[in-house]
Amino acid sequence: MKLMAVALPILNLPVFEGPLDLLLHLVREHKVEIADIPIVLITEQYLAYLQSMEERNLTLAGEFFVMAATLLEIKSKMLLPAPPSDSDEDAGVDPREEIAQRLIDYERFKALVPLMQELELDRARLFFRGQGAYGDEYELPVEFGTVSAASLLSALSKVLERADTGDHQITSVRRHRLTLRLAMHKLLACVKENGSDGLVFEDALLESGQTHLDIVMLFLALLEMLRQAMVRVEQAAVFAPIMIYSQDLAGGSAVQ
Amino acid sequence: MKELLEAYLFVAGEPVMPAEIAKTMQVHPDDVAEALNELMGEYRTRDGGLQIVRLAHGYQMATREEHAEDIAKLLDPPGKANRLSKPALEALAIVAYRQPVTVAEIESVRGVASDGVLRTLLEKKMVYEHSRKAVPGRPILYATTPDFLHYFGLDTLGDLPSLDFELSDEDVTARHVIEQAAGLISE
Amino acid sequence: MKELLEAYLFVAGEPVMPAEIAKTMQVHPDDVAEALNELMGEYRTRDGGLQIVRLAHGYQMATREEHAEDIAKLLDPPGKANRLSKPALEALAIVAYRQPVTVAEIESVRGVASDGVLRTLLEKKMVYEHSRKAVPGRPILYATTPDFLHYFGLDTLGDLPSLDFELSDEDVTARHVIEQAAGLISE
Repeated sequence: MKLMAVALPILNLPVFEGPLDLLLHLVREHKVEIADIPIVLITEQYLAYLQSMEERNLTLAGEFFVMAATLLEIKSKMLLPAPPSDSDEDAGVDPREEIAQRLIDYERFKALVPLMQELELDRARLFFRGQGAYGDEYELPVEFGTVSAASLLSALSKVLERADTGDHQITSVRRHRLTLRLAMHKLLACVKENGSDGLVFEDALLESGQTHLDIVMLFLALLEMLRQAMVRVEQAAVFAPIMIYSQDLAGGSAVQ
Repeated sequence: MKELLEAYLFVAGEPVMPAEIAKTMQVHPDDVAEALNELMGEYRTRDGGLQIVRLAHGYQMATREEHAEDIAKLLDPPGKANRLSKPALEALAIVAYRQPVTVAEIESVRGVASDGVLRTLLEKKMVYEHSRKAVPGRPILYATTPDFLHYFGLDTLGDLPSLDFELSDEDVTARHVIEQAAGLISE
Repeated sequence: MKELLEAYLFVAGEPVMPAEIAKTMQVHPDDVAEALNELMGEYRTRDGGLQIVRLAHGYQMATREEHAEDIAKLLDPPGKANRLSKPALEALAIVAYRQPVTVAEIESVRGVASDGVLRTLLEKKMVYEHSRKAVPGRPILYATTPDFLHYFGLDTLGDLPSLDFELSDEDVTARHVIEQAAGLISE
């Protein structure tokens, strides 16, 4: 008999970007003003949340603990009787003030995120000239002088990446290796299937080859097949599509 | 002039700057800007498949929003464009409104380490190394690029939503608190 | 329909075939051709900076002949820094790392037609016609120029950043295969 997987109780806790995000959530939940945080309560809840995270074996970044320490410090300051004030300036300082300021500041920027997403989506609805050649995303041209050799490398790796994530991407773990022999076999089958129509060179390389390794392999296979005179390659004019024909059909097409 | 500008907008494939055109054609920049604005109005009136938009300090020809889905279908782009993540947008918003700004300053607002997202933003050319701050350690100050403006469909930084917007649905107390806080921050 | 076709003519950047559009949009090819002809007529009547021409069995949007000189001046004004579009940079990167290389080879990596950008690179003197490939059709092999090295601040091609990183998650076999391929291609 199979062991049943034990369903874990679903803890419906949102994911927090950081300590400020969590703190803001707690403050908002209590519908209190940021400037008037019930520090004892919030600190307790904050610590409880960290504990629940630990129990679920989630790695917590140090920032969460720094915030916990800060909250505890504020809490202790709030609980201690106010020291006899020597000066007027000292007297009015609320220990929560700094954290309140940070929360207000953080909230403003957090609120900008959906607005920026909206702008981002709106702009993505515009297409510019030659967009087909840009692939995924339009980018402003780069000025010579600001372009480093490293940007060439990143441009190349982006293209290779794109070739890697074609429409027919295999989602299973990629461990298959297209050997040269296999690639030749595959390519020859394609060429034969197309018969006297011929196979367009780019289609041959991109149709079946999804990873750049596959593309290189198919390209290698084509070279090898040419060398062994298994196929014939023709191009009607400069920049015209390069066609691959099976040599077996050479006689057949001449009959017509 | 207007016909030439229309032709140039078409072939340029990038935002065109009135000042640059004026220099090359030896006319006054204001005349160029005026003709461009007129052309922009004509395209709006004509209501065809194209429009002229103001982007990254320039004028650029683009398709109209309502055709986005069909154009995408016809172009069959090789994969979905990557959108920026929320943390990246958060960091970018801070750079946009506080620029030039250091990583430490971004981190102090966000409360989390931000060098990773900043690297992404640099790679995507949303920000660049503007200068160095004149403090010990001379940390790098980051600012937004023209690519940033273009990516978000903005002409200038002034087109960014006002930082006050978020109060629209808050109550007056909240506004008061934040104004108070803003006063404190700017001190 | 006409508006969408206008938008598509603009973004396509190459001759547009009615049959292909009809297939994608699931309409009759005759309807597409009719709308395109109508649009062509409208452009002729409007007498602006653009026109629609019939080219290579398709329709293409283009500037009008009379603006050719001015457009050339605006695109390449003296003293203005040259700019490279993203497609051009991609193609240049492939030439740089895989040279000498044919257009078909560039296209097979990029997955899109690349003769246009290659023409730009030739005009900007970033690449030149190196030789012809010893295969049927004898396609042109392109290589980078000394100007290319100069622009990118390189002394020799050996100074290009190493391609190694792209193989980081691949195994040694992959590296071996690519080296083999590079050897074969350069033969």
